[in-house]
Amino acid sequence: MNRKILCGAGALGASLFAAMPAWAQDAAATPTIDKGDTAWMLTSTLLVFLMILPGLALFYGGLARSKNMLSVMTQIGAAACLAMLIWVMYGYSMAFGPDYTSGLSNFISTFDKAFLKGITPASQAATFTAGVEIPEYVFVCFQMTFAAITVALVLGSVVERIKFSAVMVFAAIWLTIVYFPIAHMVWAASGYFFKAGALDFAGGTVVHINAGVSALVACLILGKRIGFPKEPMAPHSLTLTAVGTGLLWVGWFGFNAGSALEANGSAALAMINTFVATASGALFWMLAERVNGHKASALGFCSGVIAGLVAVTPAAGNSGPFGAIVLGAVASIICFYAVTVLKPKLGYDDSLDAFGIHGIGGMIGAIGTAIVYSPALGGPGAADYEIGAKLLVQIEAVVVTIIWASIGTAIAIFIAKAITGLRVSQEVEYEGLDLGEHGERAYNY
Amino acid sequence: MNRKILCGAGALGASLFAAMPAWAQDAAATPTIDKGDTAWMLTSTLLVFLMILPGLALFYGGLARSKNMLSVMTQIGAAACLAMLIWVMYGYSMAFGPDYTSGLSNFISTFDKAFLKGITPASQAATFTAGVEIPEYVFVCFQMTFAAITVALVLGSVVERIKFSAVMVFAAIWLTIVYFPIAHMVWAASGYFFKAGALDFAGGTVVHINAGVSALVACLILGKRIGFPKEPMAPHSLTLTAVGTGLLWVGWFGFNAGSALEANGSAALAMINTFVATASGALFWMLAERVNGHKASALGFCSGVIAGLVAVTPAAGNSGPFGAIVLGAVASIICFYAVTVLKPKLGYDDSLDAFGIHGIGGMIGAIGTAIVYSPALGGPGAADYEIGAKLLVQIEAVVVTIIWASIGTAIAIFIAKAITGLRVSQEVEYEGLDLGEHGERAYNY
Amino acid sequence: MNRKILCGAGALGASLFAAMPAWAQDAAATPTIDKGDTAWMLTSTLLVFLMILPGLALFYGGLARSKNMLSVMTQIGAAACLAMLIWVMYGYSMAFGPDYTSGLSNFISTFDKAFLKGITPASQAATFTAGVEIPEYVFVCFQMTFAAITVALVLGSVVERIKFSAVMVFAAIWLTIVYFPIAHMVWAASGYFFKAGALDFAGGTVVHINAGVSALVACLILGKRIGFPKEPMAPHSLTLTAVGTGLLWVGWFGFNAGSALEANGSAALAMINTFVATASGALFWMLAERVNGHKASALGFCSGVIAGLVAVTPAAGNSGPFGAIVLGAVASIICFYAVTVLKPKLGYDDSLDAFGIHGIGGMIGAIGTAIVYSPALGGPGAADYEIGAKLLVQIEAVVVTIIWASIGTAIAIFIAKAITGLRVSQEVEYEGLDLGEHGERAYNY
Amino acid sequence: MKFIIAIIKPFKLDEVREALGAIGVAGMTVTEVKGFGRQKGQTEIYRGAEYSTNMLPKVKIEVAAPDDLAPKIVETIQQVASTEAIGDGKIFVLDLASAVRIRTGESGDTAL
Amino acid sequence: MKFIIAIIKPFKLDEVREALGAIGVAGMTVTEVKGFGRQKGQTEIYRGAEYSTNMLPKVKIEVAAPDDLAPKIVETIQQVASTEAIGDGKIFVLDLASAVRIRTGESGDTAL
Amino acid sequence: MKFIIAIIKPFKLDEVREALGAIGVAGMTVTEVKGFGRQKGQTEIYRGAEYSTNMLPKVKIEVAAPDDLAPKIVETIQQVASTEAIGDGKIFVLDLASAVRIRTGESGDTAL
Ligand SMILES: Nc1ncnc2c1ncn2[C@@H]1O[C@H](COP(=O)(O)OP(=O)(O)O)[C@@H](O)[C@H]1O
Ligand SMILES: Nc1ncnc2c1ncn2[C@@H]1O[C@H](COP(=O)(O)OP(=O)(O)O)[C@@H](O)[C@H]1O
Ligand SMILES: Nc1ncnc2c1ncn2[C@@H]1O[C@H](COP(=O)(O)OP(=O)(O)O)[C@@H](O)[C@H]1O
Repeated sequence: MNRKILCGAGALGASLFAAMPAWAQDAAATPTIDKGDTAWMLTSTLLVFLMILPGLALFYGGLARSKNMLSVMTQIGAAACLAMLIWVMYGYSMAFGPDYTSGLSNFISTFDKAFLKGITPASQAATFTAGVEIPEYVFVCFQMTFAAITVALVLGSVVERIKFSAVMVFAAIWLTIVYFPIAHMVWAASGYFFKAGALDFAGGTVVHINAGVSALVACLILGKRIGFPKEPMAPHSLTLTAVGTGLLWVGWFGFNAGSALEANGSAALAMINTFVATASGALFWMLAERVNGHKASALGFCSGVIAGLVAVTPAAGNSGPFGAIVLGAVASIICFYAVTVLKPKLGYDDSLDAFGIHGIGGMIGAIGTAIVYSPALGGPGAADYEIGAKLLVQIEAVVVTIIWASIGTAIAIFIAKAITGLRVSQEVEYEGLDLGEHGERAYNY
Repeated sequence: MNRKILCGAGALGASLFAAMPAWAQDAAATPTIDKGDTAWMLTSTLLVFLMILPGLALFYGGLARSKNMLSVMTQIGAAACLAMLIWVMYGYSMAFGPDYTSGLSNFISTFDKAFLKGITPASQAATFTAGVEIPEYVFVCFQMTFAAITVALVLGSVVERIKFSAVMVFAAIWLTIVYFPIAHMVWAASGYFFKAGALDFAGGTVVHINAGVSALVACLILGKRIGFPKEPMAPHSLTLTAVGTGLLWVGWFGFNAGSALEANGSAALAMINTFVATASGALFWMLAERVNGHKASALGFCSGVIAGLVAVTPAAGNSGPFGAIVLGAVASIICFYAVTVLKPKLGYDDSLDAFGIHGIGGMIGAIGTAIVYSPALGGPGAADYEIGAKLLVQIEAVVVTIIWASIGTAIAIFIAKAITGLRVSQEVEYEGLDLGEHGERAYNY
Repeated sequence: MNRKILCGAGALGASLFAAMPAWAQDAAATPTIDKGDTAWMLTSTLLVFLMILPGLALFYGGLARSKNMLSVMTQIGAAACLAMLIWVMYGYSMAFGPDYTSGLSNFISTFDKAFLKGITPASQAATFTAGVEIPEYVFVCFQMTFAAITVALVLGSVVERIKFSAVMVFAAIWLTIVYFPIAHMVWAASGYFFKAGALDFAGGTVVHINAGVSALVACLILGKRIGFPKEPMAPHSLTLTAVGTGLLWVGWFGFNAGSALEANGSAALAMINTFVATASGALFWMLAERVNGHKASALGFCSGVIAGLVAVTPAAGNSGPFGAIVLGAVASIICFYAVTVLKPKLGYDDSLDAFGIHGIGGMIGAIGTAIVYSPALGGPGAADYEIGAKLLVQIEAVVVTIIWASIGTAIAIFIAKAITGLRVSQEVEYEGLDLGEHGERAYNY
Repeated sequence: MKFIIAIIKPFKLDEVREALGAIGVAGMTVTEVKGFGRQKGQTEIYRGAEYSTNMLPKVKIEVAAPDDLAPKIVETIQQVASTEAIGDGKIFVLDLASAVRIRTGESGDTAL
Repeated sequence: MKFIIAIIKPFKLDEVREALGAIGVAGMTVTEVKGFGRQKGQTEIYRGAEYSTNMLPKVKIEVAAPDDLAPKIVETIQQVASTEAIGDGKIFVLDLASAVRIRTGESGDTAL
Repeated sequence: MKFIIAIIKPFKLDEVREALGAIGVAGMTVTEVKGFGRQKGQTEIYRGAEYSTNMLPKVKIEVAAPDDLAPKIVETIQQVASTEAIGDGKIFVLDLASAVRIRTGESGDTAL
């Protein structure tokens, strides 16, 4: 608990300022735990978790062809499980453990809390409010679900052809060299971006840009699915995708409102923003379809929901509701073009558009947050807030994340290739990964 | 915050009396926020939201034919999104904003809080207990989900033939002229029914009677589906309907127990009633089937669950558990006859029985609440409670709501017709609205 | 409220010691209710409930053949509803009502709280911490969901051939003579196992061993499905099974972390253990498949998740995270052999492996808890904790439960047989219970 | 005997079945198929990927019938299933060498 | 050569396939179909709407076979698939003009 | 006229359809079927229960064609659908007695 409060000054405005806990060291009184906060954070943790196994598995799985359904779900589930085990072994310590005294502290923490050393049910973790803490195990769990879903998101670009074993190797390496460092940089008080004042309420950079860019790099190295883009590869069940969309939206409130770390007005602001930015994203994607001469589609609705959610993630507690609505709309429209115009032009095969939606949407969100944060636009920034300066900080964080994630992903994928061969045989790809990799069929009606 | 406490007298009995917040003006001490209440209300908001996108979309969608599945889900999702945006623009202010000084205050509030003017993360909203408040954003979100699900419920009678664009126009108008006024009348301290002492714990009148009656009027104007009732139109996936039923039940606790606005004994009472009334409704529908010479069916189970939930909504905190059990049973049996005997006789095509279950069940619930509220029957009413007087109040609320909703719906539907044409072409109806309206298929196995 | 605090001594260690509330009689100050605890327990109740209707219904239903899908879902749903009604009628009183003065208090409570007599929104129930209570209605609801899911779990071994009416009769009797007594013995302060110091944090014995053993006995009496094991009976939708798995996992946190009865560090410990033991169970089942020359399968993943969850249930707040990881792995591997090697050898037809996973996994968990509880292994036991002594206590509880459940199930099944005939006709079994018993098809694509 | 195969629009199935029942056809077998022909299908678009497969859902009816009833069957199907819109489908008639009722082992016309 | 089409009850498929394998049938093609005939279907009721479609799930087996093996195949199917209950199904035999194995281009009996 | 039935591997469907279009086949009907033959299926295991059904997903194409076009069709399918791996499927040709277009009532070659 050797970190300084960075932003404990004013009451609410300031508590919204930073995106992760300022550990209370100097607080005069012993910090107390409010069971209301604990209750909300336990709930938020589960909400984020809900996003993974039924949520993302259905969203992604429904978009895949039925012969690969189980493969998608199992890859997501098993990668998430692996992430949890790695998290308690050394991930938590790497991201949120005690600081190095050297400059390394900008990038990772020490391994002193590896295997959760020293943590008991009585350990506490700070929130943004001086004197208010939550049980550390809750914080460990909450952050664990973030690590788990982020690695699962990456898989969206490589499913339907990557080997299960390759996923497992990739996940372990990628978490270690990409996710833990970036989480530290953005959210830990000693982290590079955190110190630079980058705004990332709930993980726009750490989760979405990170996952989206990694997904792009991974699918470029892996190569296209056989038959892409000539052969029709229609989603096998948009019904399931829509269910997944709904569950992702519900769970995302744990992500965004949970990132307040307290059950307070800031969490409520994050919640309302997560409602309206998303609603706006959904409707504007459908509108973009109409404007471009197509029918407003169900998949468009779902895609707009996700684009809105992604964009509002860094802005959740850093925007007013109407800033959030605009942000959701803009992100949705740009993602629409990224997915329907840019992708076909560039010709890469990001199977489920992990880059087109999480990557692009995350960038719009990260940069847009600097704008909607302004009090002139209804945001919670201080009166003397300068958009320009913050914009530079945000862009720097985005660019560094892109570079870091690209290099890290390339390394992780090449190691996975060396160990496992990376890609299933052509025969298995034709027949489907469900039978070829798992020996099962998803459906036996 | 210019409203008087209406019912702050006794401790618990009184706090159960009314169904919405009495804004604390005169409280001596500054009202405080308990984070436990905030945590529960954040959670409750999400539970209600869960009812919409996966919940209702699956419940209704499973009952539709597979060629219309996406259309049902998209109409529900997009109408809910539109409702959210309208809510933050002017809906919240119309329903719960500052009062008019004229008699208009019986029906709507002023637009002074339009665009959530003046609301910050520090704003507070009252609960039923003097001195206890919750963050206003939480209250805004909680009530927003009610508006969103109510308009989605109406669609149950018109799916499989109404245009997507017509749904959007209808939703915007209907919310404005039907939902916001009735929500104000029932739940705002200055509202007509509220002042008359009508009991509606969680929205039996506002949500269910309102939606059910509107659904009936809408489908009468729209006309029957081609082939109805001769052609078989079996539910395409009762599995999904059952999943939706389960999610609706789970989410309904946010609706009912959340309407206590605090994490207290009243919420707990609402919760247990929502369990047992529903269990009773489910089993009694199946029993009604058996008594009528049919097999006890899965759809009967699901229908009974919904009927029980609808009936217990106004009574949730206004009944003892055994009153709730009886209420659930009675509502379920009457809805059974409404749907299986009355509807075929009258011959209207309420595709998914929005009227037969929400409308009829809502009326039974609203009227029955006056009865089960009696302490003689284990209800929380005061010792001198008079069933007869309250019955009249409840019936008045029901009748006014029926009339208001009917007229408002007719207006909204006719405007939607003028603008969009209302109904898809015969060709699209044959082929399915998924392809015709959205250019997609739900399933590509 | 006539029970003594059994274990209020130390702060945390002791509060983790027992698995159910020590009713505060002697506490000097009046016990207070923290709304944060209430919020968490309301949420936990819903999480457990989520496990039943969408959760278990999907998990089991997906494993069944499509012709029996609705039958599985309806049997689960209706049995759970019946359990709720019986619970408020006399089940709660039998398990947690006021004590008998005779030795009978070891096995059941009096019927003095039948029909929830005397319980109001103001009634309180104790937690593990002296002076901290929750609304009694919350406790009634929370425990109600345990009863409901346990009887539903039993059905896993008998679906696809048992009559719906037989399920209802069986459920009523089984709850009365098996579940309520065992719940009392393990969790009530006057209960036999509780007094002996048996560790069962969240119901490993009461729920899983109990359900698993009963399932085995029930399917032995009922007999095999026609065609078993020769005819292929592949799961009709592993997709749905995976969704059910995810929902079960999410809901299980209500089960395990909710069993702390407070939103505190103990709940957080239970939560992290429930994450990692399960992740470990999932991956180790897939590993066991590979080691045995098969492909790592999606159903293996799901089975491992459940095995891990079952095993960690008694240990949730009684273990450190790494003890939980080992426990999950061991249980998963042993269940793998039970299901894939032992069952075919013995030749019984436990349709969905309720015994192989819940029974066996529950036993490993119950016995393993005595081991991982040791502080030497990172568990929360006191410094002078003796594994050997506790092992004996745990084994005694397991053995007694096995015997009690077996006899009780046999009685319940034979009564159900006498009244209803127990098994559907051969014709209905061929054609499917959906059509034969409920007059519906699950799917009409 | 003849073996008649008709490809029709799905929503015409009930009408055709009733009409055939009315002229004395006691049984038939129905399969869901996809048809490819002059009728153009809807274009489906998923996130910008356009598929216009021209594969439309159709229903295939198979009826085995005595020689004398066959022309009447063909005529009935043609009339009832026609909407006069493109894509109404086809009727194919093949010679049927023999027919057996599994339950009884009967063969020939009486098996139908 | 003959082209044999059998409509049977779904749960008989495995038995029939094994029996045909035993008499030397190396391949067949199976389709899920709905059958309409004398056998009455279950009545389905959804919220009071009764559907008694009489359309029952059946399985269609198609086997191409040399002329000499055909009678044996018909006999085998008839015996194995019979439950002596209504709805057991039918066997139809058509003349097969020619057969080709795609992999090799072989034709005639050797293609089967 | 001929009635041509081809059983092919599912992923070959698009290619075959295009090739047939190129030689002037205007329509066809496609059914999802399960094939049983020399090709061995994947073994599926569910919690220890092994099913190696040898039933593989295939696609059945049915094309009615004038006599003169039939050989060309058979040849085209054989060439395009062949992967030279076991399980590529079969082509069966039956005589077609008559054909009717439902929309117009036309019959014979012009109906196709
Ligand atoms: N030569 C053919 N062989 C087999 N089936 C055919 C053939 N031509 C058409 N069909 C079937 O008949 C259906 C209708 O044919 P189409 O050409 O679209 O319209 P129409 O029959 O009105 O001319 C097709 O969808 C297909 O299933
Ligand atoms: N004339 C027919 N043409 C084609 N299929 C038929 C015909 N008659 C019956 N079938 C098929 O055979 C099945 C069984 O026929 P059904 O009359 O019910 O019993 P049975 O064969 O025992 O007399 C039907 O479900 C249908 O699929
Ligand atoms: N005698 C037959 N009658 C009908 N269909 C057959 C027959 N033999 C094979 N088939 C079909 O052809 C498919 C391929 O046959 P198979 O023996 O596996 O390979 P190949 O055609 O390369 O020899 C089978 O899956 C089946 O659908």
